[in-house]
Amino acid sequence: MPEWDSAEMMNVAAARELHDGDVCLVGVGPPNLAANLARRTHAPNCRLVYESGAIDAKPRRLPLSIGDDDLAATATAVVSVPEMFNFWVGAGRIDVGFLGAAQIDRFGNINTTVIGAHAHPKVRLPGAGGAPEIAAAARRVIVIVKQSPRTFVETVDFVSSVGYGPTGRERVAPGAGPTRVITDHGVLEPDPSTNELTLTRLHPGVTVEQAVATTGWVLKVAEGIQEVPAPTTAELTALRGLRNREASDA
Amino acid sequence: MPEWDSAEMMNVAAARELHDGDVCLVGVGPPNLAANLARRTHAPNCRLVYESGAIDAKPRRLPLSIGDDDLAATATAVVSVPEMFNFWVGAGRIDVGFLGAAQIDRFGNINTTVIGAHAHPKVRLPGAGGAPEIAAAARRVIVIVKQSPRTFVETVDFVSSVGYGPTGRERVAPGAGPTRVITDHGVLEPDPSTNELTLTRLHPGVTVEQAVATTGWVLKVAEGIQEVPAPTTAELTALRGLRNREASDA
Amino acid sequence: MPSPAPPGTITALSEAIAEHVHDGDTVALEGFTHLIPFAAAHEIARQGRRHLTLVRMTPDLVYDQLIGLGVADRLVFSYGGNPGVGSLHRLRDAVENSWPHPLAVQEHSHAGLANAYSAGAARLPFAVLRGYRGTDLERQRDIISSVTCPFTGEELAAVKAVNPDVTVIHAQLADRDGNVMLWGITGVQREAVLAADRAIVTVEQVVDEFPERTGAVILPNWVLSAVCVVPNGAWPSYAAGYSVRDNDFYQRWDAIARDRDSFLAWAADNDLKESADA
Amino acid sequence: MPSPAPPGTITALSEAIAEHVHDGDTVALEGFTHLIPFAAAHEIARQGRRHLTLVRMTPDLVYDQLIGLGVADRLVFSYGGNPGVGSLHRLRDAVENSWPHPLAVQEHSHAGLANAYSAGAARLPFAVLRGYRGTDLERQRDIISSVTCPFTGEELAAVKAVNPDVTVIHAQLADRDGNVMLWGITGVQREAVLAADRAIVTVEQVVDEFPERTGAVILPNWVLSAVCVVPNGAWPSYAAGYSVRDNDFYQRWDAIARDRDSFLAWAADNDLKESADA
Repeated sequence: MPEWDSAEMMNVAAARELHDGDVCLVGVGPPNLAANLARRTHAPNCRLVYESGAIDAKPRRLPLSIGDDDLAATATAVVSVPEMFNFWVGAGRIDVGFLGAAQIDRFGNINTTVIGAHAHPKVRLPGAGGAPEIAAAARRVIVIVKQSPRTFVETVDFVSSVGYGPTGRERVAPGAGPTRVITDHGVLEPDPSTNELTLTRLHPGVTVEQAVATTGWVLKVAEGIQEVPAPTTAELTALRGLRNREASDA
Repeated sequence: MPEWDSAEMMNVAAARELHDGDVCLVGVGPPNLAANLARRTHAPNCRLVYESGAIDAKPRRLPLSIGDDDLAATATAVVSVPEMFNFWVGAGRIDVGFLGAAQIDRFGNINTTVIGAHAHPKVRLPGAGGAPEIAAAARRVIVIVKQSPRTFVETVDFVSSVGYGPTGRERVAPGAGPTRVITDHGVLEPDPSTNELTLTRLHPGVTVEQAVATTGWVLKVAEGIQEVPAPTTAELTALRGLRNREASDA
Repeated sequence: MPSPAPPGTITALSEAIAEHVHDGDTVALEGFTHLIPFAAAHEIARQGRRHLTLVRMTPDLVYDQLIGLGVADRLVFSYGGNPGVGSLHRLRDAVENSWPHPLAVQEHSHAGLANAYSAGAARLPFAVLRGYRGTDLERQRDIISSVTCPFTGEELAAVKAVNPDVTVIHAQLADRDGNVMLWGITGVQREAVLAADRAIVTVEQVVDEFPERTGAVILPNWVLSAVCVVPNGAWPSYAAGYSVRDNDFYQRWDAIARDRDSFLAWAADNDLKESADA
Repeated sequence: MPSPAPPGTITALSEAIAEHVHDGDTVALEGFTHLIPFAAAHEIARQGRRHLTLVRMTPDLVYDQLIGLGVADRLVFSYGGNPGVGSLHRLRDAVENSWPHPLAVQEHSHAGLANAYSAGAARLPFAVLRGYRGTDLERQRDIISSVTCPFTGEELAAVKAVNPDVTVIHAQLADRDGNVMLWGITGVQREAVLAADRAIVTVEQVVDEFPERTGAVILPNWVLSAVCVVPNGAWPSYAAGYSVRDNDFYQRWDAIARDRDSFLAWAADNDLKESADA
């Protein structure tokens, strides 16, 4: 069974960032997969919070949207969206926010709004959603995003959610910011002194050169770079089970 | 049966100010009695809203407090207190606010806070409660208060709720202000040009002189002053029924 | 303030839309994944409404359809994707290529738009939140600004209130007096209804008495302009207790909407063509 | 942020108060007529806490008792009467005559204090409301001020957030994980709990599963510091579904509290004397 692809490795690595007992705000897409995987493997007591209002949701299968009935039906409490953002997200009750990105720069600033100019975009992306306030207020932010020069860019076309600001020194938000960026190649972490995203770990079989080549800025590489442990059989089983249930449900 | 006292006349006159279909914010004490009396007589479809959060309460007996279970149990909806004040009172959804007063001045400004100085009061009264925002936002405010020189004063010791301001010209709130003051002697209404409270109606058997003598300022009396119709048998029956149920419940 | 329907008046959807939704109105059709008022949206399109400003946190398929049909001149929103699937192609085509005509955009974060509705519901001109800081969304100074706390000196985001002319929602139940009850994920519906001048609710069913439901929102009849019985009026979204989300359709929509011709064919098949001719 | 109890930990009231309520704390015991946490208040007095700042919209008998027992140095409130009966005599004696010692007062309107809790629950430094305008309450500039809308120029009231060290409430139910459920008139309890650093809840009963209750508030165990089973812990207030308000006692309290000696006799009878010796 331990044959896996880079997307699976990415999802497994992202899931591992969630600790048991963490309160996790789960966004749509890969974050949804990673958080539910963590809950089915090493972090059974992590608490999933969905911006739709579901607190402590315990979905029986992977939800396709963040407003599926299973989330409300299994939650400890369901609150209104204004309450979710004011009393739960904004108040700083979220330990981990998982976010995606269409573009990300070296200081962890995220674009999910437009490619091109906002007034006349080349590509109109979905927009900010819940991310700006999650990025600001969650104690730790984990970004999950595949590496490519179009995605890992020198400057994002639009700042939808702030990481560490344009030069890495402008963050004023209460949370710690994007403490990890999990890609299909490895893991990036902000440099403790400059906040520049630095390659600290590689997935098995990936080279530094590949990571550098898929980054649109001159990627900093940590000394003594480490290898991420390969997905375990348990992780892969859980991940594929989630995915299959998603497919059968969809 | 049509033998009645001045307090009964006051409550009946206050109840009559409520029209069928009005949304009425009911405060503790005489307003509670008047609103429930209106609902049992000429205004069966008036909607009682209590600041405790009960919307469209249909109390089966006179509630002793504004948070009795009967209010929640019979309400169309029960909302939180912040929601009540923000989305219902503050938003201007209340047609009629009934208020009481420990002191009231000629421009309808109300004191329910202290007699004497706020820092070292001679008498510490309950305080403002929901009244300041009800006084500001309700489309019409009906004040129910017995007349006496100690209550109808030249200047209130503390402005808990604004009527028309210190000189009658300072009201900036969205509602119309205290359009009626119902006393045990009659009815006062703001003069259309100066907003000074003016005696416009007398209860049966009360003289202008009595009303003037129990007012701490030089009371203006309207020309062609009218008499308030005496309580009907139906009104008295309903009023006393409410009172008896209050006693038997208490 | 809402113009109240006589309590107990339950009307036909076509009448409610005809009476309360006008060309040029600012219209919010709300529902966060759950209880999205698709049937009412289609009725708005069938009646040929034009020049609407559409407000919605998550435009979803419902606004992809209305935008493709040419109903909207402007969109106020916070997340415009097909959740779990991908893009809203009609929304993209309108913004990127002005098809069928240009679409102006005002955009928020979820926190910002949720608070904008809340301020609207309280008839306050703005709301304060800890948000937007450092994002390019802040450049929309006409809707996003800042205020300083008079006690601490801290600078916070301010978002302009949203007060739709009409809010439309779907709910599970009405009682015979026209009071409305919804439960499950109730999103921002309460705030959107209370922020509006008029409110229309489609419901699955009319009952004599409401059941007990934890997390339910109840809206008294006197803040509603019209209540219409439209079973399955949220399809392909869902109504908890009545239907499940048609995830298949959400995925199929991607192919339908990706192409103008297949979209127009879908519209014709659904008696929605007229509006698209605009 | 609340220091969470290990989920499922249900503790004795005496332990919860000993651990989480300290001399000098700002303590909110909330409950709007309904679900007032009298038993917890008495435990605070029995343990001899001193110099508390007590916060509560409606001080009611529960604070009349604590104030008379000398527990509080300061009161933050919006309506201090015995509803339907009259004065709170111990509150009056403390303010008017400094008995048993002086009591400083900060006062709000209901709208103001409710919004102050809401701001606290959102960890915002202040809230905006349309209120207070023209009243003498505005003279308390350290807690009531104004802000200008950056979009319209309108001046609005600003109220400083309230963030208690500890909030104590009474609820109907806890489940075996220590999640809490309350319903009926739920007042400002959700906001008061979420605004606090620590939260203690007394409950009528522990159940395996929560029933459906429209209008219920559910608080997850991870925002609570302690959950204690105290049947009838709201007496003479009430818990909907479990008890009715003891209106007799509310009326009798007027006579008990009117006089210092009868009050002290009542305290002694209820094992509350110690604190009064302060």
